[in-house]
Amino acid sequence: GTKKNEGGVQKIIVGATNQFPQVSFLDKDGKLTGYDIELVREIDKRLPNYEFEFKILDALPSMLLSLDTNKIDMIAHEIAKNPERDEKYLFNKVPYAYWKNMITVAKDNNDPIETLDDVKGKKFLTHASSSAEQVLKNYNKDHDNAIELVYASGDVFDIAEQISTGRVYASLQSDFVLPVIDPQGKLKTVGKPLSQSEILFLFRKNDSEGQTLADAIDKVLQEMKEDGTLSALSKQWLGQDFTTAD
Amino acid sequence: MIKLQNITKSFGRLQVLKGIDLVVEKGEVVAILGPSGSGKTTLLRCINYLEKPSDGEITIDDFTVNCKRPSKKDIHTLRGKTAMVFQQYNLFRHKTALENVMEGLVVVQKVEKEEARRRSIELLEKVGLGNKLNAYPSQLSGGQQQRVGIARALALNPEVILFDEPTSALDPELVGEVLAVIRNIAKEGITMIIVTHEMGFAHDVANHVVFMDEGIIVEEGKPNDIFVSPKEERTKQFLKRITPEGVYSI
Amino acid sequence: MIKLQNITKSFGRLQVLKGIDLVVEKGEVVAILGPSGSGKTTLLRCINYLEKPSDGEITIDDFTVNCKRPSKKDIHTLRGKTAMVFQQYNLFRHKTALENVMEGLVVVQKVEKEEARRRSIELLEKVGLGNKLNAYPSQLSGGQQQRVGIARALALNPEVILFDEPTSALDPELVGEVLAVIRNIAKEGITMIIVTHEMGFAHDVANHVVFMDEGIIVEEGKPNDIFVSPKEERTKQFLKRITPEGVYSI
Amino acid sequence: MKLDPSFIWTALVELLSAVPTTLNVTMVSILFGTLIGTIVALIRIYRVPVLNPIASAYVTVIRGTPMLTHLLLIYYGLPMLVNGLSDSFGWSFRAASIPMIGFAYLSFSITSGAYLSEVVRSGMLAVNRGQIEAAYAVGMTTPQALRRIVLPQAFAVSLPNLTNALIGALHGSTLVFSLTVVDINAKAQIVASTNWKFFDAYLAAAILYWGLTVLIEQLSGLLEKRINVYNRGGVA
Amino acid sequence: MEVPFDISYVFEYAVKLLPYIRISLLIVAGSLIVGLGVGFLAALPRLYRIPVLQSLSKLYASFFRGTPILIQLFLFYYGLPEVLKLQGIDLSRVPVLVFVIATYGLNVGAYISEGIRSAVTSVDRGQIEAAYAVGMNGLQAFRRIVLPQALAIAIPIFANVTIGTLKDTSLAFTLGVMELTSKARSLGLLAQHFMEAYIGLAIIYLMISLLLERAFQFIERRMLRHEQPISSSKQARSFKLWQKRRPAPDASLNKGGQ
Ligand SMILES: Nc1ncnc2c1ncn2[C@@H]1O[C@H](COP(=O)(O)OP(=O)(O)OP(=O)(O)O)[C@@H](O)[C@H]1O
Ligand SMILES: Nc1ncnc2c1ncn2[C@@H]1O[C@H](COP(=O)(O)OP(=O)(O)OP(=O)(O)O)[C@@H](O)[C@H]1O
Ligand SMILES: [Mg+2]
Ligand SMILES: [Mg+2]
Repeated sequence: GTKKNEGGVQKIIVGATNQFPQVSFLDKDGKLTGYDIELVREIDKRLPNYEFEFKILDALPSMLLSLDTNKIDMIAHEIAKNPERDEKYLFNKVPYAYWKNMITVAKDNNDPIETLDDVKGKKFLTHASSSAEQVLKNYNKDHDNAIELVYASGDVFDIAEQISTGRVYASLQSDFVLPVIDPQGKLKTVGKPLSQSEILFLFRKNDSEGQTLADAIDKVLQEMKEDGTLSALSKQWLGQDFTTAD
Repeated sequence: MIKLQNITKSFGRLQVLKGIDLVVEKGEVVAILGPSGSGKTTLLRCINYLEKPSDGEITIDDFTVNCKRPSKKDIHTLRGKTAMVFQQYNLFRHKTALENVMEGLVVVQKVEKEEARRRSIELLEKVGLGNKLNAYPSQLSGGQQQRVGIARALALNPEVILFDEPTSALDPELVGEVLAVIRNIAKEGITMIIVTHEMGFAHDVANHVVFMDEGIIVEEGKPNDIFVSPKEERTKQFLKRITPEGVYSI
Repeated sequence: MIKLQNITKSFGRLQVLKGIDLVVEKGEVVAILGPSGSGKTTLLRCINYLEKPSDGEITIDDFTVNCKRPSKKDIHTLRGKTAMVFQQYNLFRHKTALENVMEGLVVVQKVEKEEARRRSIELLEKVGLGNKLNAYPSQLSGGQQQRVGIARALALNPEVILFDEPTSALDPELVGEVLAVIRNIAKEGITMIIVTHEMGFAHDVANHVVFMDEGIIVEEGKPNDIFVSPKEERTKQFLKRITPEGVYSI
Repeated sequence: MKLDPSFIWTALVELLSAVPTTLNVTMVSILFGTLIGTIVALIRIYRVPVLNPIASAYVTVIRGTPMLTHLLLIYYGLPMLVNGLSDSFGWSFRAASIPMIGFAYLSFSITSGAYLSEVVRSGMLAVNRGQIEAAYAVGMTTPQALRRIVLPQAFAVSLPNLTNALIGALHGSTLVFSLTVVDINAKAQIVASTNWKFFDAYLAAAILYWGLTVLIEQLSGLLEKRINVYNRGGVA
Repeated sequence: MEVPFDISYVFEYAVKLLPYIRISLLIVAGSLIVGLGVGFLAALPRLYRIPVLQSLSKLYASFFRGTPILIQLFLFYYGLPEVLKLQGIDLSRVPVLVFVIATYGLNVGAYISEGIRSAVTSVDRGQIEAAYAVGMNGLQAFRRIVLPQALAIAIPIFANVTIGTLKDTSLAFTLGVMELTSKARSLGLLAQHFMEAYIGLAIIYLMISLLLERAFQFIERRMLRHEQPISSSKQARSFKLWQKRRPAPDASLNKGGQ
């Protein structure tokens, strides 16, 4: 579905949301910005053959559906790789962040929690189609639906509120998302990371143009890793360098 | 006995009744005539307190309401002593003929249901509708509806029945049915006040005729006096207009 | 001259008109009487083709329509020769009195607008509404509305005007206005067929009276013959019922 | 993207489990909405002093703003209010003990109440004035006249509008997902998250909503026929 | 949520939201234009009882009135291009606003077709007969007598549909259209002042709704000039508490209303 204009520059529509603070959001002046957004802009600078344009959508389901239906060409939304997604979609190869799924509970929660086995029978807040949902669903499959999933629609941005008031017990969050969704520090992470996944861009599968683009982006990302741009961006937006694996 | 004293009614600045005095003896049938807008309907509605008079006193038998400041209970008692038959029938549309007649007995007078049914059927038979007990108003002709209206009024066993042009919404051919029923009731000695345009009927049935214009009673008296030799100029004019070209000659 | 031959009309299985034959001479005024449901309205509507007769022939002057298979053009021509005054007036509610009268002239007869206005004003003045040219129907009394309806019919300059109970939707006091206007038109020699319950008026104005019952013409003749000495039993019955107890004596 | 009929079927079956939630939210909001609506309608018809302007303002504001804003305002505002009150009076009650669906009940009832007040009001005004006069004339009190004569007829007159309001509430209930309540719409998104066949899932949801709507219309049609027996003439 | 409520944010946000009224109104206006066209076309087969087309028109109205607009948005935005792609038409890069307007337009059309139908049938039959009686043909009677009156009767329906659509635009954010609601969400997110942002949003919606309502009332009064009796003495005899004026039963909860 991408089209070349006269100069041979190819236009790429990037799906993003405006609801993810520090990653993809509108700043005070109404400008779309954040880690993923600025990263794509940097890639844009380094890839003269491509021109990137953002398309704002409300949540992951819409983004996936838009990718399916050619309305966008790639998604930049802290997408974690997992086998299920890998089967249906194309990822690039060089991660621009690493996502560690940690059990996140209220700050004053002193239950001894190390693994999901310690929270059987509790309510977990999650989003449909998120990678955390996948982790939980996989666990449930092997453990007789031991964890109760509560789905948020992404409309109400109040994970911290729901956990700290005890509406739900916990949620799976990445270490670096926590300060973003919980600016007032009502939550904490416990135990060891349940999983670590690579954060990548998402493309349509079986699409040669998509493959070419992914490869080109990989090359640039590798460069950016080497010249320190990537970790600088991460520190600027996420407060820490999350761009290397443990 | 009904006694109206100085009944006055204004709508905003418009004074519609300018102090009506009227005495109706028990068992009397009074016909009220008068041009459109003269206040006939308003007077009737005041007696039943569907319209609140601005001033005056209404006495039925030994019960008196001062219209300046009546209590809710007064109004209720007054309405209990009167019954109204409307020009547009105003039957309860979602109830059958029988239910229409029973409604007041059961809900207001707390008559036992079976007893109410028995009395209602009797009344409907009296007005010739014994075969229409379970018909809804929409399934009845105008004349039949009005007869149900009359039965509903009779059921309450009121001191006085008020009729506001009971036949003027009817096709000419149905008028007869209703007038016949009223004529029969009159024979039974029930007090009635009837606003009507049917001169022949008024002449026939009424013991007393009242002619109103512009909110006052212009003239009243025996039917023969009023129809044959009215004293007031306005009465003469009116009677001439309403019986044009000798079509109605009495 | 109007000639109806064997006009028949059924609604589903119900035969409402059972072969009506009638001849009306030019300038004649015919009154049609009969009990409710006898088919008077239906007959009138058939003449104007608002109702399609099942069978029969309608002739106006030298133009004949066979009702079995009329063409669109036939219907149009027939409607051009007739005009109707409705019981419920049926004025165009979004147009003023003047526009109501002009509408047919301008749209159907393609009369020039100024000319149409001139003629319409003249007609409205004739029915006594020279001062209501720009009033909307909702701003007119029933009697005034019906007079606009008559002016609208007259404007078309038809061979015949059909009136369906033109006064029965009016308050008793307004009836006079409209009857007076019709009486005047009658004097001008326009052919008219009038369904009416106003016996006095029918007697006064009609040259010819037709009594219908159950879809047939039971009796017809001069007014005096029909009203004073009807031959048929049904006619007698009807006249007795409609003029109860000598209220209407002619 | 291709349609997958077998998945649409699977989705449809799975969505059925969310139907009770959807109907629950719908019915509760209509029931309480009718209650609120009737009270508001009476206040406005009888021009009750003080309450009348408040009732009018309520109707105007609710009808002038989207249902979503009502939901969000209740969701964010009510806890502020409840916790604020608890703090100042030293109660131990916290907004967190209000179940999520409670916010939906409250917010949707408030929304429906405004619309239904107009439905009830127009229904009552459509009842001929003569009916209440006749009721007075046989000696009924105002509450008796309202209950026995006016409201039954108003209900019959308003049935089509009530049906519309019911369907509106059914469709509006799609918003409850914002509150983590899993209705048909939410279930569609969740069902699709196993294989990302969102379109198929939405199609299944559309079929379900459509079916429910048609069912409501049919039932109301039947009811209307029964209730309106008295308006069918001609038997005599 | 412990961020205290601060009224000054309400005004700040309301002002910041103002420019986004444009997008919302654009959607409303666009879908009304589409809806009027479609609605009129869909009403005709049912008014004239054209076989087949009549059933199609019924099906169309039933579907759009029978499903939530949120679901319709998804189906059309993502489904329609796929269907058309099979016909070789590529719509995948058509701006989202076009889809939004098309979907709302079809939705509006369903309500308008019903509105037109009921308005036309409510013009009393006697008027049409009178038109025939003065010699008009069917088309003349429809155009000169029925239509002008039907339009006037339909104004309240149009008003409801318009205001209903305005409120429905609050759902367009799900497809990423930056309209009022979407903007309010991101404003609230930024400083965690959700309450203030949504109150600001409600105020803006209320203002537009009221303005639209006034405008329609004005039009209705003009078009129904002919129904206003000069002297109301006889009719005005109203039962004290039982006033004559009937509010237009409001369809807009059904018309999305979200
Ligand atoms: N469109 C129709 N469909 C079925 N039956 C009809 C229709 N129009 C009239 N009828 C029936 O035809 C019969 C004659 O009706 P019509 O209106 O011509 O009587 P009428 O003599 O004018 O009575 P009235 O004095 O009550 O006006 C009646 O039985 C009536 O029910
Ligand atoms: N509710 C009201 N508000 C204002 N004016 C009223 C009201 N009710 C009646 N009127 C006026 O009071 C006057 C008398 O009305 P009323 O109905 O009593 O006359 P009527 O003698 O019954 O006339 P008709 O013979 O036409 O029924 C009229 O001028 C009427 O317009
Ligand atoms: Mg009167
Ligand atoms: Mg007739």
